[in-house]
Amino acid sequence: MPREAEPSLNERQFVLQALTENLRLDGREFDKYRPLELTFGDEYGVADVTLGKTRVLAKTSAEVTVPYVDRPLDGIFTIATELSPMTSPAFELNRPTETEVLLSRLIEKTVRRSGAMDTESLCLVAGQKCWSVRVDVHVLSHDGNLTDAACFAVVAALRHFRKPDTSMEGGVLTVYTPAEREPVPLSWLHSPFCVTWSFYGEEGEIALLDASWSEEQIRVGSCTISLNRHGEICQIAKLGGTPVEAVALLQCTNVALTKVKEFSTFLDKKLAEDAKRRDKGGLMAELSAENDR
Amino acid sequence: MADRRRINGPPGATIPPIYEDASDKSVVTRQPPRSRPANAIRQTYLKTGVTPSASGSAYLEVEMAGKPGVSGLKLSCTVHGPRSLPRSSLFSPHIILSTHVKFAPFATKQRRGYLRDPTERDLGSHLEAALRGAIIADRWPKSGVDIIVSIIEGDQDRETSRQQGDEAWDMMNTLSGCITVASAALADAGIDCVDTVAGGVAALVRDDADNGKPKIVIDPVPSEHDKIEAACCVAYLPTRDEITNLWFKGDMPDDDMATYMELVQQGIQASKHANRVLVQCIGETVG
Amino acid sequence: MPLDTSAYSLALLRVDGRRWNELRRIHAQIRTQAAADGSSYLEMGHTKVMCVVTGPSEPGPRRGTAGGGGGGGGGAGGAAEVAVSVVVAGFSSVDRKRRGRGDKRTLELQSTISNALGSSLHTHLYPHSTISISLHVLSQDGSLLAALINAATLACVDAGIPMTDYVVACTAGSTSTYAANDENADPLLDLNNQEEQELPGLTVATLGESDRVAVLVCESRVQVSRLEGMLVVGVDGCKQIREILDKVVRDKGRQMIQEGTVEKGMGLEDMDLD
Amino acid sequence: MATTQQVLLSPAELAYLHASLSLTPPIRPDGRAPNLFRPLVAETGILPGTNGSARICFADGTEAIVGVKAEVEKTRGADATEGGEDAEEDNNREGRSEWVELTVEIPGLRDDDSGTAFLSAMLQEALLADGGFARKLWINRRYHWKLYLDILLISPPLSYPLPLLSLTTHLALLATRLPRLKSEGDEDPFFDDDWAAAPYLYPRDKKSSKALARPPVTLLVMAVGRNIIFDPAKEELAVADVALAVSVGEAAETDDDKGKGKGRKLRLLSIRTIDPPSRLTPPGVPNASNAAYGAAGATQKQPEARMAEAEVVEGVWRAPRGGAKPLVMAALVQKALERGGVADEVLDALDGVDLG
Amino acid sequence: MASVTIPGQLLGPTSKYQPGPGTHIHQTNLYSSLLGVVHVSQPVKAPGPAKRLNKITPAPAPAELPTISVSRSGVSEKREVLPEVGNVVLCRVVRISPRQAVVAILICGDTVLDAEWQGVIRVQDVRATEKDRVKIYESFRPGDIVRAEVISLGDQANYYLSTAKNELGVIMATSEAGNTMYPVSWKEYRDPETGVSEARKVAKPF
Repeated sequence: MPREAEPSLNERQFVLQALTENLRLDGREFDKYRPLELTFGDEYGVADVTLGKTRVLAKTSAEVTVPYVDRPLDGIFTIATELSPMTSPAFELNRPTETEVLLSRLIEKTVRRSGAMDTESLCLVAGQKCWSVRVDVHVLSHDGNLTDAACFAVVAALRHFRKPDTSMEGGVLTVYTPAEREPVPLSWLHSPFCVTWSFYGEEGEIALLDASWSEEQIRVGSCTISLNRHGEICQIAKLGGTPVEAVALLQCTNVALTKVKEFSTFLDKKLAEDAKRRDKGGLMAELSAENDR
Repeated sequence: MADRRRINGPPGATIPPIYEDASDKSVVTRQPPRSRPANAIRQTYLKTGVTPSASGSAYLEVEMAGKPGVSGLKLSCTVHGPRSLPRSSLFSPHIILSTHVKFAPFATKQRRGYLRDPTERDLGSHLEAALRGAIIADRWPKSGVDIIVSIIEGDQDRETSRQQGDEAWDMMNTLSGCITVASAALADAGIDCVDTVAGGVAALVRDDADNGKPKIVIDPVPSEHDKIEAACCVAYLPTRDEITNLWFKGDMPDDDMATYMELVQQGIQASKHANRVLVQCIGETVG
Repeated sequence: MPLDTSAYSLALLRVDGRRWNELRRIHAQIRTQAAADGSSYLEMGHTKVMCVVTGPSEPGPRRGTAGGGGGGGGGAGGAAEVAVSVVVAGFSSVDRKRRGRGDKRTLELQSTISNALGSSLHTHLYPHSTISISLHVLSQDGSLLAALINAATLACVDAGIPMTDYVVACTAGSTSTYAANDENADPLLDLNNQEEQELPGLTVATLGESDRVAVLVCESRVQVSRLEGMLVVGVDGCKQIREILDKVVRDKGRQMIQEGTVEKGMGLEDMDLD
Repeated sequence: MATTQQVLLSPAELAYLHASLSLTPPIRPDGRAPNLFRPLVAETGILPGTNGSARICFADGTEAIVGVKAEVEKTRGADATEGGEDAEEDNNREGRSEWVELTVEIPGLRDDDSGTAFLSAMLQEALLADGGFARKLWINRRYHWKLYLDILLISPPLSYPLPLLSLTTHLALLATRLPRLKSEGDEDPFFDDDWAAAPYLYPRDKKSSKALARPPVTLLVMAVGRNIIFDPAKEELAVADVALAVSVGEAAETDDDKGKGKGRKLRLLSIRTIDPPSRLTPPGVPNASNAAYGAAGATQKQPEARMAEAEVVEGVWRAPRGGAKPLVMAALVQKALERGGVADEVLDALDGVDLG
Repeated sequence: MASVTIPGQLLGPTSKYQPGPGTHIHQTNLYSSLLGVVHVSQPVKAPGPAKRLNKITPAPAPAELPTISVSRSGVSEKREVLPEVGNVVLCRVVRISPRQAVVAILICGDTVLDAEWQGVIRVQDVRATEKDRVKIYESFRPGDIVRAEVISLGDQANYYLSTAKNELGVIMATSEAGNTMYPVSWKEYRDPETGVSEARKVAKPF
């Protein structure tokens, strides 16, 4: 298995020295994100997120299946992450690396376990039919901070997604095509986002937001905090690494909250723009049709 | 472990309905009792060199019980190697043998998955033990050989119901077939062996027709008998008179060593029968 | 079965009769197994785990298969690799549920323990080697990660691997559920399974007696304002647990000296063994 | 594969071991008699959350824990009316092998390792051999107990763990209790909450609280030369000519058996050949063909001498080839089944364990 | 005498024959270990070119016995041969480093191998004299075809080869310009078109 090249001692020293002098390689401030961009696909439920050179694509799909026996009233909601060799030669297909497992667990805990989506609303016929919503996360380019980018992409894709409308009449379930009825959005409860801190120094006293790949490779620890804009923690994961003062972690959480609020506004804005773009086309078409008559 | 590489069918499979023949109640879906003598094996067909791309290969068919001319068990075996070991493995003064036994998904009444299940792994271990004794491993240092047996059709009659016949007893017949076919393929591949190993099965059965008196038969077919008390599968080297693998299962009191000995002896007999087929087959390969 | 939390506000007692800042009974043993380099057995209430440490030893030929990952760069770098494997026994929970070794939750546990201990163990002393920690969960009743970390620490002490300090962990929670949105909720220490299911909680691991947090895992939804309270209680709990673990180690050491298994060294006079 | 890791012994060590084990009587590296088991420490009932559990620690430090858990399960295809009258009921108590699920967990090995599959298949086979075990799990015509046996090897696999796992499983099953059934007939079952009233899976004598029947034990037996050695350690297995795993159960004593000498009446339940690691050991080089010992002339002329066939030279290790004579195998089995022999001793020793 | 044998077939007592390839000894008899045709070669013929094919026991019996062997030749050409110590092999250079050249062994003796086996020629095994002045890049280049002798089974992955004999070394080489070159001296190959010479450990042509 090819391994990711490790940074040399010189590189390591250089980055660390710069950090102690309050400088980052790309000149950002410690608590600044790289430019975040979000584009939606032509289809519903496709979100393409770039964060600096990191790029993640999330695609949502839905199908009708049988619910799990032990949860007859819930729909099925799965998030699949794929780190292909395209991202880095260290990743292999069909053999999840530790990075991939941790990433998928984090997204899972942030979005699914925090109850961001109302899975009961996916149920069609109790115990027999339900929607299975699946988000596939593809990492297209890896330049650090996959977690935040991937999580943002998943939330954006899910909120953008529209599932076909259905109706139940006398025990007959009908699924309408988009031509018949306008698809409906998922029942969404809150939007959680991840904010990842990277720690440096002997005691982890230097904390950075949105570390790039070269910064990530030399960090001594990290902490991912997931929050929504209402100030609710969905998940915190500091999985080992150099111990950090408890007080510092509390500060990180507070800063994270302001970042999450920014993300939330940004996503709302983008969703609104996209809705407008689509709606304009739709309305115009309808109007022109009426004019013809 | 879940099969992640394929799109599998839905987990809750449906069972096809089995219709009872209303006209004839007396015919229970039961096979006729064993018609061949207790010391005869079923007709066997063996051929080597069936897979051109492999170093060695063989194909085995065993006639279905009670239906002459219809084949039941169908096995195909390919041998790849000797070839160099992967870089990560350690130095070995011997050939590294790896055996894989895999049922085709359609081989048995119950559909099998594509991933090897514990039964298949277990059979693989038995086969490895049987062959390890037969090959001269130090002739091929630093190399590996893969022996892959595919069970194309299991030894089960479609017409017997599922309740009848415990799969556990079927496995012994399958294993003995695997040993014979792998032995032929090894000879075809030109890997040094001390002898031609072949598998044989003998069982202690109890039939109502014989007033429940136990008797020993070779190459037993579980559905032909009312109850199998014990069975054993041996892998036997005829010229050396040695056993490389012995698998016994059943229930036998300790003061009945004579029956046990007889059972193993009959297993060896069955193996000798299979060996005759094997010798003839590989002899033809050269001629 | 929903947890009846209403009783708490009346008597200030939890379902199992503990007060808010009370730990469950902790029973620990080290050197439980003769064949291993280091071993331990730990009970936190009804959560029971066993740990066996092998190494530092030459890395095996099949590295990286059992997961675990390297704390500090892996065996290839200048430091030992800490390979952790967690086996959750099928009979450990109330309903039997089998987890394969590829289970993501188990992999996450393994990676967390490996990284947490990797930061405290002096792995740089053993380059090109592997310290393998094998953990068995025999019974689960909440605070699993905390129990695993504590057991692994004890076994590493037994194995004689130099470390900065104990890595000790415990859980903390909050009395009312998330939905109750009760701003005055009290923090709780050391959650059992029932509390873990119903109430927000987190797992904290600290380095010895300091306030420095090595592991902080929160998997439930909770208001930011409640985090501080929970964290403080958790860190305090870790200090209590450190005392308990320390006593276990010292008792065992004293016993071994008395039995003559090890000689009482010169430096030991300085330690307050008596 | 079947026998843990590779053996790290030199050809000279192997030759020495083989020679000392072939003596009469054999000299074992740990000084045991040929039919002596390793000393062990055992306890049961260590896990209150299970229906039965046991832990065994061998003197060499290997340790295993077994937990047994039972769950009520609906019998498949049970609604079809079969059987008929209640009078016949007892005869219709058919057990099914799928009611027992057995998993073996060995540190350092993958779940789907074939060695692990082989071990668990072997233990399960012995347990189910007589069909009587599955019958114990019958509740009524619609329900049965599903028994899960989780076998954990705690320590690294220092020796072939089969005897350890088998003995631990034996003890755990002896200690297993199922809640007392309060419902009657084929209604949905409900059980007595009183654990003290729960009957044992293997019923016991009221007075002596000794088990009346017992689960099987699997013994590891190997042959070196003409000697038969029980419970071999890893080093001994490395020079084995043949190794067998023999599962032995205890038969109910009938009156006419009483006179037949002392010891228990045993039953043979299963035999499997264990692929001995000796076949993978490096061969030694005789002095005659070793360039370092003055055999220069011969070796230089034929450098490929390594590949050549050589006759067996006394004292030079060569990995065994071929199998074992049927008579040798029979002798191994007979020895294991001997009345008052090793199996008996093991069962007696396990009898002494307090089943609390 | 060309009779077909199968593994385990008795060939004769060890007092009458010496074991060759494809046979093994069990107790005091020789048995076949392969499916193939029996050859008996008389000791007179044993030395000479046939030597490489036959494996003769290290300590020959006082009276030279005929060697009996079983081979598949005439049956099919599939029989694989492993490189053995002392074999002369042909191999292609895969990559070079200052310490060694990694090669893929293609032909062993007269047999084309089915599988590719990896070998290395270490810098000290390139030539017999002035070993300390050998430079790998002046001896081999990737793509060269080399005749070499197997000196050891080596470690887990590689056979160790040597070219420390006159008749061993590069037998086919391609220039940097891409043309097949011809040897001009014991250490040089020349490109017929550009006329540039390149350094190699050249095998002495027969």
